[in-house]
Amino acid sequence: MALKLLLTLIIALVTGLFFLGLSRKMIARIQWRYGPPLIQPLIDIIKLLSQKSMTHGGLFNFGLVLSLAGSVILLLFIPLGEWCIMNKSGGLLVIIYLMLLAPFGTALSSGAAANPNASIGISRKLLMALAYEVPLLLILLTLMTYYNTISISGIIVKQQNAGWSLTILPLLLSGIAYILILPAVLGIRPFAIVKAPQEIASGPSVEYSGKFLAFAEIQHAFQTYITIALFVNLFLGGASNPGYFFLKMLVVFVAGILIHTVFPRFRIEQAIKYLWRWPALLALAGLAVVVILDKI
Amino acid sequence: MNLVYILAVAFTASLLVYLSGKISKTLRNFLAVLVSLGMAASVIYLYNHSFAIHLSTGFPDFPLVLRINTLAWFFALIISVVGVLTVIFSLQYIKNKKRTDFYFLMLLLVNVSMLGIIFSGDLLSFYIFWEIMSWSTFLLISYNRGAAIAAGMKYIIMSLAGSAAILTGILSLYTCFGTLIIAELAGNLSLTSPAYTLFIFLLFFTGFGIKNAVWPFHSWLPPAHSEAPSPFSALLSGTLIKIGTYGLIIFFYVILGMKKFIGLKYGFFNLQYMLCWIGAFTIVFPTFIALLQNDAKRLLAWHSIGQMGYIILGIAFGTSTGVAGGIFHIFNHAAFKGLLFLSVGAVEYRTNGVRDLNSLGGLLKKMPVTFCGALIGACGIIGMPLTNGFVSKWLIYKTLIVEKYPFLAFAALLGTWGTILSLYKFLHNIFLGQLPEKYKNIKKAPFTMQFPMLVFSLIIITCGVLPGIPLKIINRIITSFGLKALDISIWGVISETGALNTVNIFFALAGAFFIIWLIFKLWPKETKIAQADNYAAGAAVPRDKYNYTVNFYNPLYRMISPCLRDFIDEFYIRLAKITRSLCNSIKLVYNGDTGYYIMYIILFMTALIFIQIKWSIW
Amino acid sequence: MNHSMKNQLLSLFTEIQIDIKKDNEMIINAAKNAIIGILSFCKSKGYEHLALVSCVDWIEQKKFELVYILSPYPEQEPEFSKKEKTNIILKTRIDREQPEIVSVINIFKNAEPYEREIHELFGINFNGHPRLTPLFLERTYKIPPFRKNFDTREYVKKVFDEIPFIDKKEASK
Amino acid sequence: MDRNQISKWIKSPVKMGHKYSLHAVYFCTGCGIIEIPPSITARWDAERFGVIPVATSRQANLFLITGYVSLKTLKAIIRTYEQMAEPKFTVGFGSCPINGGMYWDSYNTIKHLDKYIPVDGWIAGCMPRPEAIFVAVTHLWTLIDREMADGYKRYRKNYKFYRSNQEKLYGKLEWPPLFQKDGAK
Repeated sequence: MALKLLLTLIIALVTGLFFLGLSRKMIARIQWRYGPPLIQPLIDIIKLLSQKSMTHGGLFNFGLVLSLAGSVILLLFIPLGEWCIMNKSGGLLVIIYLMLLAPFGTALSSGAAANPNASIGISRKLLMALAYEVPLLLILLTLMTYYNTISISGIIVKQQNAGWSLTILPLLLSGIAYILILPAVLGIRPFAIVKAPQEIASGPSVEYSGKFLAFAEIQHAFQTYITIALFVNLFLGGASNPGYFFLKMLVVFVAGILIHTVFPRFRIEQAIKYLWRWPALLALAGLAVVVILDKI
Repeated sequence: MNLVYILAVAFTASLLVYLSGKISKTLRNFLAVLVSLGMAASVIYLYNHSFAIHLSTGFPDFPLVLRINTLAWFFALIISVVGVLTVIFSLQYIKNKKRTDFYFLMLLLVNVSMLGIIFSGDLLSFYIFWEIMSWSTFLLISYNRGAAIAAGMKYIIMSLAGSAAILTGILSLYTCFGTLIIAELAGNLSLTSPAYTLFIFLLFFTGFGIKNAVWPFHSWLPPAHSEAPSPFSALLSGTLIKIGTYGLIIFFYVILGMKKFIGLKYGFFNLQYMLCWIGAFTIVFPTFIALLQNDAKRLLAWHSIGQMGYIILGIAFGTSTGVAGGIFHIFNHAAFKGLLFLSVGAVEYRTNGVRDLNSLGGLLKKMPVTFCGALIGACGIIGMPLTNGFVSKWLIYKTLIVEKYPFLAFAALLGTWGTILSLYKFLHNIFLGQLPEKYKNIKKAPFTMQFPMLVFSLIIITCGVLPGIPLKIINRIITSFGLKALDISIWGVISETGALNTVNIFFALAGAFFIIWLIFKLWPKETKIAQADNYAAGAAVPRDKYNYTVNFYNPLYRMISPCLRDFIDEFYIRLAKITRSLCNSIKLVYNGDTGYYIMYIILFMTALIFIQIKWSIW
Repeated sequence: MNHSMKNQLLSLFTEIQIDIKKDNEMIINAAKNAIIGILSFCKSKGYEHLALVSCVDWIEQKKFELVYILSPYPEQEPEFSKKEKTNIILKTRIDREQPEIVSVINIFKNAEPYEREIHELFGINFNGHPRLTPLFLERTYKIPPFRKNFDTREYVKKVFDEIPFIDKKEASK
Repeated sequence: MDRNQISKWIKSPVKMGHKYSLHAVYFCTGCGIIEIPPSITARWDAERFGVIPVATSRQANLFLITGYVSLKTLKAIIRTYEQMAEPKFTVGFGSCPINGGMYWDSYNTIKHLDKYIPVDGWIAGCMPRPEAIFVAVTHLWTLIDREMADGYKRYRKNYKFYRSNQEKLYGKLEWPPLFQKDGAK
């Protein structure tokens, strides 16, 4: 049990950091630059951890550790390949709830940093979360009603024999909606409003130095891993062995990065308007279809 | 030690408190705390008893019945605990205000009348105590003059309308069944015609809905909560709204009966399903209004309406987990809403009356205990795992999803995210950010204010981590309604379609937090820096202008504020205008000088004589 | 047309010399107290834009020369076509020992920063100027830096070279 | 460029970490900043050496002072330098920070930057080209290797002298001293 726990954490960290390194390399190559080595995020973390850092008090530390703990906890609930550690306590409902732990943690810690850039950053982060939560909740509810279970590994088992839920016709609408909001959940370019380095001096992490920045980077890596793993588990029928699972995640992430490099950044109103218009309507239609199908 | 003694002693004691106030303030304070503690102790003593006492009043068939069962005991516990803590909190809060004796008298009266409602076994005593509660609340809401009087007026008008509806309901029940005792009324409402049940349903729903601040009758709550003194608004939103829910529960499950209520159909409408939708709408609409408020207490008031939506949704849903979730949420909401209002009260007490979210900030360093209380309260109301809010909301969500009502579940989940945003705004604008100059030398909240907050936080955390304790009592309540009991363990719910295991989550979260905290401490020690030493692109940090809290979610405000106008409130105000103009027109006839009245009499007499001559009716 | 302007000015004001060098530049030399009159007259004539206020230090004649450059906004030009838009350059000389002049701020509001700058760098004080606080410089100077008798080399030697290097000071500790 | 020698990583990861992830403060002083954008975009990509501009001074450990330093800018430079997390390196860019450059006799610019903040590397030239930046970066690597890039240590040790120099220039400073006793925070 403890070994499996440790293994998921290490795999998640390695894949997360690999994805970040890959994204920087791909962005560079698309911009005709040579770009940093793939392990650049690791080098950054080593450097940051060896730097002295400055803190604004107890809550500043507590919030950061809470956000990282929230991401780590979320990892235990999401099945990697076929084994999922916390399978019997709460299922998808608890995942929805634990998803709010990490943003709340960073919000608390950067609020204590008493810097207006950080406050503007958090208000954008929470607004973004509210914006993409509307379609995301609808999609998760469609899945729960369609598969008639609230445990995520149950959904995977059903997908194993009925084929990917992306290919199942009634779930197509919500699948497309999920793809539309994936950049927002990942926080990549068209929706990279929270960590905008030019406008609000990298938003919530304006006062992070040294090891705080390293922890924020690790949390970002976990967050990327979780979002993509959730999508793969729910819609691409999370694979039996981890290798196959990793391949699917890679495909999804590369598509995301291609979008990331070529898009400018939305303003927060445009992002909310967009997210509440098209993906939300699609998700609503998907839910309606599933409910009607269920009633017949 | 039966109920009559409790109520009698409590009433006389509250008068005694008022009189002792004339002698010496400390004696009055001591007595007030003693009375409320006595009430709480007696309620706890009555743990497992369930008996009824018939008191014969003058009239033969109107006996005053006082009874207690697990449901009554559950509500009595909430009322007395919140009552004790608010009395302790207001000792310091009221110290330098005027008319303090009057305040304590009213506070104790409200507490006692609420207990009276819970203990009353028949509808007559229920109604008497209901009236005592209503007008004492009105006097307390309009306690600090000015805008509070208008808020109180709005409250008293709506609650009078509610009491009128309840009174007509009680009378029609009496004429129809000849008895007022709830136990006897229990079964026989189901025999009558559906039209009559709809009539009774509408009457009681409006009556209790107004006190419960359900969506169509919610508009009295925001002004009432924000104008009332903070400890009382904690009591108001902690327990007073729950009395409306108690009334609804009594009506749905006891008078109407469980089987009749589930499929309560009237022609095409399924009333129960409609009630669920009203609950769902009450969750979403006020939470998004709360998001855009700039006054701390008004923000919390709108959240009270939102959370009541969860309770209505839970109770109206009818399945055992749904009702259990709804009732458990009553207990939780009393705990964290009381805590949040007390923390605003402490901040208001220290910054003498400032609760505007745009001008506060940075009080975390000056009032750490109040901040911890507010943080735990916020986690509770959001339903963060490890707090009690999480368990009750989880129960409600599970039934909604398992019973295949996804749109209701979506409304509830959306309400949660709205709560997160607005509660973070509440925490951020008051406690985080830069400390303004004028609050530099604020002291900590006094101990009598911190103690209630600590007790509430303890309740939230223990019920969050070990929900088995309250769920055991709630199981007994559900079985008393005839529903199937939940199979619960000390740390959560065991069921095949998806169990909840809070201790599992607790150990996971505590373990992860501890490990990461260790790793965090492993690296070079971080140095603490002052608040002014902040990144400002190389420039000096401008004093007092370096704090971004003014209208925190402005982009969202610009987008959704036009469609969040409170149509119901405007409808009521228009209604009030129409009645006033109507009354003015009547004033033309009754304009007060007797000459006109004599003329009217003479005219009327002539008319009568004329009719008699013409058609000689008699 | 600017000749008509020139004749009107000559008729209105005494001790004033006007000569038009190129076709779109009219240089007016006037006395210190005539400045306000000339400026308001030109403003009424459509020269609403005070482009610049600058100062020249004639140390030999012990004079400061203040230069006001006015130019009309193209669209408000009454009768001048684009080609013949003339700029007025108004010069006046004030004594160098007590440099005093009345501020033109109530005719042209945008003169405020120019006059503050000249006050800070030349030491001329403008009566009636609301805010003569320092604008650019961090330190205080006995002789305002833009004056010709301010010896920068000597100032640098006195201020910057006095500040010791860290290594030498640390070695000597 | 010994980035991919694993043995060095294992022996001294801290030094290698600092060498191959220099996050530069995006701080524009004087005329040199026009050289930074070309050095981080396609033609002379600085990111391949791990040098990227970051938004705030807190997140940075390399401070490029690009061009002449006027008295007003020096205040901002000192404040930014003190906000950076240790270990931090500064590079004087162009001839003006070295000895005043063409503003050698100006009343408003400071002549020797290292009288006020410690400087680890210099790049001569009146606006050196982007390649010169990479020469400086590689030079900084060797300094870090040989433990000679100790600007922040000198600042901490002689903070009294630095502070007195700064006060000589400005009279009373608005921000409190960074280190109370000599060397302790």
